[in-house]
Amino acid sequence: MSTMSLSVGPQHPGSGHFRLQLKVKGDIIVDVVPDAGYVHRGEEKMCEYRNLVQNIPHLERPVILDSVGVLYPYVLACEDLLDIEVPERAQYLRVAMAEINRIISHLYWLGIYGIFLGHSTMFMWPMGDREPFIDLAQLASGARVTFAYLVPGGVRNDVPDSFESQALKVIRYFEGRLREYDNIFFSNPLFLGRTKGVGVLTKKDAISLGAVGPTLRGSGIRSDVRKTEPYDVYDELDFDIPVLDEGDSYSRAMVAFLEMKESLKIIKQAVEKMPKGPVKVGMRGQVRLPAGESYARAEAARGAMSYYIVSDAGKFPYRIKISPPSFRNLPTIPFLLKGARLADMPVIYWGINYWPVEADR
Amino acid sequence: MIDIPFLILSVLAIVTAIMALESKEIIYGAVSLAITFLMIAGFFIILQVPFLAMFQIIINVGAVAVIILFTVMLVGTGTVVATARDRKNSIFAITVGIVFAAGLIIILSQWPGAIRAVPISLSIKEWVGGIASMLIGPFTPVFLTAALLLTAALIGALTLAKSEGTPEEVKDG
Amino acid sequence: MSEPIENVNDFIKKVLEIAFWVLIFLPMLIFPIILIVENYLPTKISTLMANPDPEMIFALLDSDFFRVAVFPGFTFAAGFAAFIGLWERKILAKMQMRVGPLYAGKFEGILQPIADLLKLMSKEIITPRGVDKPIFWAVPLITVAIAASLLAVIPLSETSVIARTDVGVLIIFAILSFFPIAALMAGWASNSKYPLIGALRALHQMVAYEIPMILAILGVVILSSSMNLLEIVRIQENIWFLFLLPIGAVVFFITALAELERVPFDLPEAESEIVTGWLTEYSGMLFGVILGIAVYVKFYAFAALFTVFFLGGWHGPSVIPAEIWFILKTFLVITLMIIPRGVYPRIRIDIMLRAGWAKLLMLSLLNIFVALLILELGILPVR
Amino acid sequence: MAELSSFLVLSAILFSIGVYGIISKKSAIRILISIEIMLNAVLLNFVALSSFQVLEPPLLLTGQLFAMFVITIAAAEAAVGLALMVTVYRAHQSIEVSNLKRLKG
Repeated sequence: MSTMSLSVGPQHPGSGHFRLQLKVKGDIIVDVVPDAGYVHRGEEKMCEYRNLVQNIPHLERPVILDSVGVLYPYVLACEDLLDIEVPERAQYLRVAMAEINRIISHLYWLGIYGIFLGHSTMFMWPMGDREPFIDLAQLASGARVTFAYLVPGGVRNDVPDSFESQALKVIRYFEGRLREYDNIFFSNPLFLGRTKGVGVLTKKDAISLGAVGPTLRGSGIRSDVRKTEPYDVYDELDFDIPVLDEGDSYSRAMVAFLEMKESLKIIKQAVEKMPKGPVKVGMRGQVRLPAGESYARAEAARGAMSYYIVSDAGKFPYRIKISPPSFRNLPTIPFLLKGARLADMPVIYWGINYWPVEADR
Repeated sequence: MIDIPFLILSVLAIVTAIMALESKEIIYGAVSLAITFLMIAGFFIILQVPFLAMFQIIINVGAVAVIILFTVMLVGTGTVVATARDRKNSIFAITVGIVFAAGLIIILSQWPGAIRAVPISLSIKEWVGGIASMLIGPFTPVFLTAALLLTAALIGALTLAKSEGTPEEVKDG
Repeated sequence: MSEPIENVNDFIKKVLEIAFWVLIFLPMLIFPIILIVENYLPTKISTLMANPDPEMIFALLDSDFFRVAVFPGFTFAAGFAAFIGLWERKILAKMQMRVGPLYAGKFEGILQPIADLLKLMSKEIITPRGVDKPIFWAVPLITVAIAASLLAVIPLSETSVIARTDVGVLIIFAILSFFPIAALMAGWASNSKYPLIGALRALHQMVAYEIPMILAILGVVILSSSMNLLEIVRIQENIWFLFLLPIGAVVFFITALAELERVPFDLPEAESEIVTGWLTEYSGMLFGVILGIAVYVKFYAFAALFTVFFLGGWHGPSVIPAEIWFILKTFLVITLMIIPRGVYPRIRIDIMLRAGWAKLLMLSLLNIFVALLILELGILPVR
Repeated sequence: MAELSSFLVLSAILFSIGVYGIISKKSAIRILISIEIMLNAVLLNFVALSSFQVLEPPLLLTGQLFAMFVITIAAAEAAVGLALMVTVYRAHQSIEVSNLKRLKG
């Protein structure tokens, strides 16, 4: 039988704004060419015409699901460049918001993963359970999707007093829901049959392909920026990094699932430990940047994300380089798809949690 | 004396049989063949053997026509372009077919048994009982041979058409 | 001549306008013709409307035409199918903590099927370039015809049945063998890759699951020693075959899900892999005819067959009529068939084929042995 | 019901169509279709002959029994033939019988 070439995307329901040129032989994929770049919008170039604070609203656009995660390394890099010390309350708030956003992002991913496996309940439940967390973030920032909450030197505004009790209520609710997710999806025999042993990424391959985030941790490598290079107050909080050794789609999904539990623990500690005080170091007017360069790394929802800022002491940064986790995970997709079955394509593709907009920037 | 359902069915059967061979797209040929099978099943109902008619539909329409369609899709032959030699060949074939048909019709219409024959009709119980007692009685060896033949054909077809193998083998080349 | 229809209001206005003119012209043209023709007929149709003759109405209710077209036949099944569509959405919504259809109709979106129908009718039917037009247009009609012909042999009660035939079970399998052809033809005629892959998957699935299904029903046929569906129901008066042949019931249930292409066996329509499978290129009312009528009529037919084979058909305490018992049982089966859609993800084709050829085939053979054992022990009254 | 001879004539015509197809067609699938048409003509003949009182009671249904055998064996033959065709197509990228010269001795 001869090979047939299939174009999955950008209008295919099985991919995002992204195209996979597949060559299938029977039911088996023999060749894959990923075709990214459909939603490239020149974020890095745009940064060169705006000052540090003006950059915030558009920098979170590529990953509106994970807006705190994508801004975190940026504000860390800015603070490094400007040499600012962030108040402690702001650090706790940032951590809490980052974890809330990690859960929002993981739930969105879980919903899409569910519907792409044909499990419509697993699409509706996470989408519905995002709501309490979105409400929580709205309580803090005033926005529902793009919070623009982190600014260089702290957070944009303080949270109302009801934030702590609200957060604890949401955490209690969601802990119960996670058990139900486990019952209906993660222990479902058909889910196990479809994901166990599918798309195995060994430890060696994961390192040589440069995978990050849950993809890396699903292959048995204990690598998380929050633990390895703790920023803000992460080193004062007690949490664990879930790591699974199998490296298949199941372990990648499970790592993300367990991460949500850990995020709940972090949010709980952060809101309880949070001291009173200012939440921002004032930065009045246009800040003239000092000449120099800075680099910062943080753990966004999809993995380690880093920013590199070069300044020539002008009003605007000279160059900003963004390294998003989706782009770093992109090489694993063709590697895993080659030799897989066509039916496993959505499992592998969405198991990697590739977000085309983030990768294209 | 020829009645109307028989006439309609026979005209349809002959037309679809010719279309099965002469249609430009081979897939139309396969679909026409399925309709021919269906018409034959219709004759069985006229002959009051509904059991056999359903058997014919299940196996010939549901299996034979489907695997022919399936093979056409796998193999994917395009439209046929006739050459001069083909035309000569087909004139020869038409002559042979007509001579054959004329001979058969003359022989059959001269056969005295056909004119004297009277139709019989059996209830389903008698029919099934009769077939069953023959299968278990005098025709047991035929039955077993047919079963063995089917098994052999199944194994043979699977061996012939076995595809490239497991994903790992395909990946390695 | 007329301005283009832009929204639903315009559409309804247009329909009302046409209805107005028809009502104006009908008395002027049609009624005189009817009155003239009537003189040559044995009965007066026009007087029948004003002064109905009860005997004629009963004769109509008892006629074959009424059976085929209305009650156990197509209109009933299509109405039931439309209701199944709504019921499925409501059940799924409840499982997923949503409300489901809510606004069409005053109560719980009860008119949603009509709203869906109007929406699909007002959509454009796109015939893509390169499709094989005769086959492309024939497939929806063929699919509906096949699905509707399944209804002919299903007995709702001792009297409400279209065809009383001695080969009912065989007729069902003969009709089922047409569905792969329809799917293959649709996949080929669409001239697109995803429909072709979907059609091939549908073929694999239907062929692999037809054999366990036939063997599961063979147990029922052995026990009732008849292929007549009426006879099969009659023999279950005291004990349902569900209790005698539980393995057969399970196998039939699973294979029915596979034949219906329902979750978890919806691989031919797996939208994340192959768009909508063999339905990809269909749009507007053609899609509506296949999905809305053919698929759901088939769904009803399979649930009814499960009722006939395993749930004792119309039998039940005679407090309520036999037809109602049958409909209630069918409804229960339909609900059971909907629930997997909220619980299971889609299965993969190799797992499905292995399960079909190895496990279900073994189970259905076991089922036949159970049936033979019951026959040997003489649990059922021998006729 | 129609007479026996009309069934026999019809099956003769169908059989001749099959003969014509076998002689004139080059594509292996068409030849297989011709064989199927011929088999069905024979089938019709068997069933027609046994539905009329031609044989005596013990062997009355022999024709129909043979029809059942013919149907099953036709299915087996089609399966093997088409499997062969797929194999040949993989090797030669063609299923025209005149191209299969390598099969000659």
